[in-house]
Amino acid sequence: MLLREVEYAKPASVAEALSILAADDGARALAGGQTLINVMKARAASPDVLVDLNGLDELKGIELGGDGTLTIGAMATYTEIAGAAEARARPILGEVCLQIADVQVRNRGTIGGNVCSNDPTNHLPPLMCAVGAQMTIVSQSGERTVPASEFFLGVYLTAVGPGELLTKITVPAGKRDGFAAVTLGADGTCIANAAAGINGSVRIALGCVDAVPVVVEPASADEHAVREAVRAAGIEPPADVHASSEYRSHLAEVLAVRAARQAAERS
Amino acid sequence: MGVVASSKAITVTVNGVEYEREVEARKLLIHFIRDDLDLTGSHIGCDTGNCGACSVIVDGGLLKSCMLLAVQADGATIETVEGLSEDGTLTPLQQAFSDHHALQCGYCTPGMLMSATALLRANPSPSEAEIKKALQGNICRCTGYWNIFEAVKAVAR
Amino acid sequence: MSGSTTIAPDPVEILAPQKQWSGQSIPRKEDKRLTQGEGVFVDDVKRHGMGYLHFVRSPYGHAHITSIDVSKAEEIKGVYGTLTGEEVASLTDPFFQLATPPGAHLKDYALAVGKVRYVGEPVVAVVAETRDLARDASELVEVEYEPLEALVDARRALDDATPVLHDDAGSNLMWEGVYEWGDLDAAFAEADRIVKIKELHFHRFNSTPLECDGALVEYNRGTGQWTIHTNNQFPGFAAIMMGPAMRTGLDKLRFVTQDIGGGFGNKITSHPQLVACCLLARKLNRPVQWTEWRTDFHLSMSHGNERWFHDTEVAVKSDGTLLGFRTKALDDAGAWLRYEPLGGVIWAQVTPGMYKWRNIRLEFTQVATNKAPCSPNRGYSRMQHLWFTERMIDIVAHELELDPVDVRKRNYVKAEDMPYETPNGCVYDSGDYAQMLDLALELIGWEGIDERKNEARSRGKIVGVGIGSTLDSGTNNFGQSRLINPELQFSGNNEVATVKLDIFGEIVVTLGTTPQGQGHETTAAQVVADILGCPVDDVHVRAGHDSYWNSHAGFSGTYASQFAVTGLSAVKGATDMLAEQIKRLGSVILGGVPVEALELAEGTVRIKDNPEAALPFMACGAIINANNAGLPEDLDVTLNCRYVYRPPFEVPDVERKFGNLTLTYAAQIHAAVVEIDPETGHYEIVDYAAVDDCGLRIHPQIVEGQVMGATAQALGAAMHESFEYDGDGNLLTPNFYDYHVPHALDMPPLRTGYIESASPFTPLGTKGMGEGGGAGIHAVCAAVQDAMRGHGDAIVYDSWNPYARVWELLNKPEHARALVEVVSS
Amino acid sequence: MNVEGERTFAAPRATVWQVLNDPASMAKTMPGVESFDVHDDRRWTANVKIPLGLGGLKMKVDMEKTEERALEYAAMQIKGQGVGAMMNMRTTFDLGDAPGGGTAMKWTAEVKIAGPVGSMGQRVLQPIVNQQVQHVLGALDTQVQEALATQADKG
Repeated sequence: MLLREVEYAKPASVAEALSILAADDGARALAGGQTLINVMKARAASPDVLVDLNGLDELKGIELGGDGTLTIGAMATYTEIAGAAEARARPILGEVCLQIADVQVRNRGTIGGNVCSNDPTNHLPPLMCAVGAQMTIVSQSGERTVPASEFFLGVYLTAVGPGELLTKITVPAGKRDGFAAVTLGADGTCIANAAAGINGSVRIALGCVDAVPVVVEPASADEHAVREAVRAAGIEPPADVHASSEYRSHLAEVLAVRAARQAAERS
Repeated sequence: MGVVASSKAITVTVNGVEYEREVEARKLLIHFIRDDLDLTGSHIGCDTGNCGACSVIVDGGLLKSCMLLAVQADGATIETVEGLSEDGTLTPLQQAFSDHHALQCGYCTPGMLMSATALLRANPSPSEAEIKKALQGNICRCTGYWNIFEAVKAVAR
Repeated sequence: MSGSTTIAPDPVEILAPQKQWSGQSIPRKEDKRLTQGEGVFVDDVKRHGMGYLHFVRSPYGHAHITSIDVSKAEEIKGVYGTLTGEEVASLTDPFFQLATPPGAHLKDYALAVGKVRYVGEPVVAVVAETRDLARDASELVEVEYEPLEALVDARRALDDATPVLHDDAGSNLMWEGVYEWGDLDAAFAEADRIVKIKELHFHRFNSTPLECDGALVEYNRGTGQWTIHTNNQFPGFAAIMMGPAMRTGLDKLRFVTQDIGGGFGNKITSHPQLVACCLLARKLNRPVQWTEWRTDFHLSMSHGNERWFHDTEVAVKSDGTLLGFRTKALDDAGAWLRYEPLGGVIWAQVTPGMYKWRNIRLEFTQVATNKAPCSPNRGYSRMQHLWFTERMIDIVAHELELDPVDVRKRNYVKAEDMPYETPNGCVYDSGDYAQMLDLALELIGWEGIDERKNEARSRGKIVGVGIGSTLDSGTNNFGQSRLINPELQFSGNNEVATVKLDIFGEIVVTLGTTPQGQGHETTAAQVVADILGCPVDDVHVRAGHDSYWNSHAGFSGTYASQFAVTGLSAVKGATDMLAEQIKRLGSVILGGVPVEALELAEGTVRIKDNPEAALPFMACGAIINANNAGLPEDLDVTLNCRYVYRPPFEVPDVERKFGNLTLTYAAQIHAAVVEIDPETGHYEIVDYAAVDDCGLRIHPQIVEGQVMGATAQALGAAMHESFEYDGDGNLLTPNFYDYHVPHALDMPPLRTGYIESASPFTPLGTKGMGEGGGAGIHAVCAAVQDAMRGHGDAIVYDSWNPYARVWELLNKPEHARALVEVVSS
Repeated sequence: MNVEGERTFAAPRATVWQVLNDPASMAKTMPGVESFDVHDDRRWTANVKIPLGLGGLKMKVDMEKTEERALEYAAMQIKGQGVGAMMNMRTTFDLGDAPGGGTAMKWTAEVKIAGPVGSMGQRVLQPIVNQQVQHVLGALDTQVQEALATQADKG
């Protein structure tokens, strides 16, 4: 509770948001706030200015393109994604969003906030990698697109630099996805998780085992190939009160297999 | 509009009453509701957004008011536990909580009631699984939840 | 019982009330306000001009404080003032210690003085105009530390190389005592098998009430009196700790409480923080408000006792008859003795568990470590010991390939043995454990468990089933404190209630208790209404506690499973007095009818044979309070009655460590079915049954609610909750991020059952209850161990079994196997 | 928390050693360094704002070289104090000739963190520490290259 002093701005447009962000390198975008505000309660990190993105319609909305490409506004909440007819084009998205935390958090938390905070236990960073999402980042100097596999740089650190904003996430068509996790109690914090996409090539992303999702691309989705690929990745997961490094590595392998199996079972 | 400031005058409507206050940008909505508006029915049980004792309904959506700044609620319509019953008569849900002994110390109850209220509005006849899912964000340390599930079932159509 | 030197109390005659209200689950009086957000919890109390207190806390597990500079903080506009350890040490004396030396030598103050001994220990208090400002200013307090090596593993506490926390004590040993009853040598000589268990560990957790601690303290300069609005759940204890330390009389400390957001024992030892608030309220001459946040609570408040059991040996006959056991208990008290070393004897209330073995030796050693201080936590000290007892039973069954049900039934104290005197002189009042077990097994579907295991196997899962039997000893005989320190002048117990009939006929009840959701206002009204023969709605029970009312005594409070005995017996006593006075007044007003000819019914006192001749309570109240001219001089009636209930206790025999330590011994037997995913160690409780016996139940729904709540806490503790520290003394689970308490989706299907064996020793046949949930930990441990049969045969050696440990038990059983050995003799 | 690793610099040992011994260059390796102040050749202080993505963590960092064997080994004690946060770090550098030419450096760091940052939990703490240590080593590389360049200019 009891945050440090902070300034607040509620821009009326993305352009305005960008200008405020550019003006002060201590400025941070405030999305759903379901992570950021808690970090500020702990006073572990303290932005100088909060730029509130809530209410910017440009960042909302979920659109399904003719080629099956999904475009999801960075400020789309988990509840909106789970409920949107368009999002069912890539069923895993809604399914995983419904496993995140609880109703209150899902009503406020956003896909953009989830990937930009990149807490190592978050669900969506590995999922975005597995489904081959593209992240659109804008700044006053223009727009760029970064593949999810290059988006995550560290805990609370992503390709979104000072003065930049993540505006939307584009997910290509596909249905054969899977997600598996061992959580602290039902729907709790992930101890380890894995997301798999086998649309064309096989891509599996491991969560909770490093500061960023670890992506492996086994030759096939069969158990042997997946286990081989995970071992080859040579992960050295952090140990914490819930899991030793060894146990986490083991979970990563088991969950990768389960996520791949779930993906393979979908048509 | 996008003016950068460390405090702001906001207007909120809580349980049908309109309030206008100057608030520091850093003030959490729960502190605003409890300390500034003296509506102490909503509680604080953690400092990490886990417990749900501060759950309120903002513009129709259930939220934890400890993960929202008061300034973000400018212009919003907020419902808290104090607004559930009129002239002291318990709502069917409040009555069911009492009938089924769904509260002991009563500290989590206001948040729990707001979550159950939001659920029943969206889904008047939830299954037990749906009830559990809807109450996942509210911690109770007294009851073990079983009687809370019973209370919600009792008012579910 | 012949030939025994029992000091059992004489059975009292149970005056069964008309059962009009008692025994019914009537609507709780508390619920109307609590469901409308109209309760008054401590953080809801506000005063004009109050300042908010924020504690600067130690970032180190163990360090010297080399300097403290509060000047930068005090310079800020809106900061009212600060308090440092040095000031505290000059203004107060150290808190009184219950221990004999070396623990007795501890110098424990409201704030750290010279040294910090755990992460989160309060070092400086800052008071400011707003909560936020107080925290801002506390960040400007400059404290220089010289870090010292931290002691986090109690097993190293007494090594020569280990740093000593308290130079005053000269050692990390806080208290030790040897408890031995019966003839150990004979028992082990008679044994066919001796089961040896190298090490068992009961982990550190607490009940994390959803509301943390807090206070609003006002100081009255004119009277020199403090009014302490707080959620402390044992004001009687807080007062005797605070008064001498603050060099003031207890009547200068007024404790006021209305609603408390859960306590579970964790809100007994907030007296250091309360002293800091009191000193600042006087220093700054303004009300001081303190609210503890979740992370503060986890870091610093009331952890449950962590306990190791080493070199355990169990003497068993080949048929599973248990003869006795010996063990060495090592208790980790944390950095200070705030209620300890009472945990060193409280366990002895249930020395043999529910079993008939008579030969027991337990060497108890309590040490200090650089962790948060331990204090009572639901099931206080008995939970640790009963877990150990149940572990012995299931490990013996596991190793000797006996049926855990059979071993229990063979060794349980039997119904016909009641009242049963344990080897250490406790008198189990009543009960039928075998019948409870049968009920639990039926509820859990024990019969079909094999099919269930096979079905699970076909899905790649492993199912295990386990039993946890536990005692919920209630109503302490504080005389047991003398087994810790013979010099202590505490014994017995008491509780107070007042009942009056007011001028307009209102029946007003005040209690000495500090309920935290146990529904005292409701159950007290039930007892009163039954005796006075009036509707329960006509009985007004004042909410909360105020030590300025005359309705509190030295042991007043709500703790240690006793309200149904101490609280309600006080209510009954006061109401019986009032009933008798109403009749005496009635006999005068109704023309000299003998009292025996009168009865109380329908809110009147009336002539039994002529109910028309009735005097309404309203008239009684009016006559005594406002219209009393002409009443006989010798009519000694006030209609305002105070009664102190004093349970029948003797001072225990300190030499033999022998005596009845609590008045009642409620029981719970639980059964759990777990389903394990062997690939990950992830498991779920898929079925659960809890059977309770707490004697006659005044309000069955409230009793069941206590069983359910304690069960949920046990399941959380067994699977997820633990206060884990790293090597430097940092708490790794300082809030609900990593300290996972059960949520709605975690709850298994639950079936509850009960039997009612009235206590022969209590006025209402009731037994204290509410702390029996530990059975859940025992049952889950037993179920996990059962699942290991044929899968490495690991024994469960820790009370905390998160997925990671279960995976290890399955995949690396060697460690667990190495802990146990069976010797034939 | 202990982290360690090995790194090779495309530079002679003397250059790497020179950087390790130059408080100014070492101060520049701190993440988010805003200003620094050299007391003597063994001790310096830097004011840093460690970038944590969600907002920086301001710290005053005192560094002291506690041990050295020319061209071979150096040990440093680093103490960071921020508002409500605390970091203690003992780090060692072992220099040797890399097989393929250049300098091989074995490094270890024993990091202790206390304060509110800790309450965020290990799941974020350990990766953050790794991140920052990697940053320091990267910056060290830059410093080494700069030193090489300046030497080149002189030569």
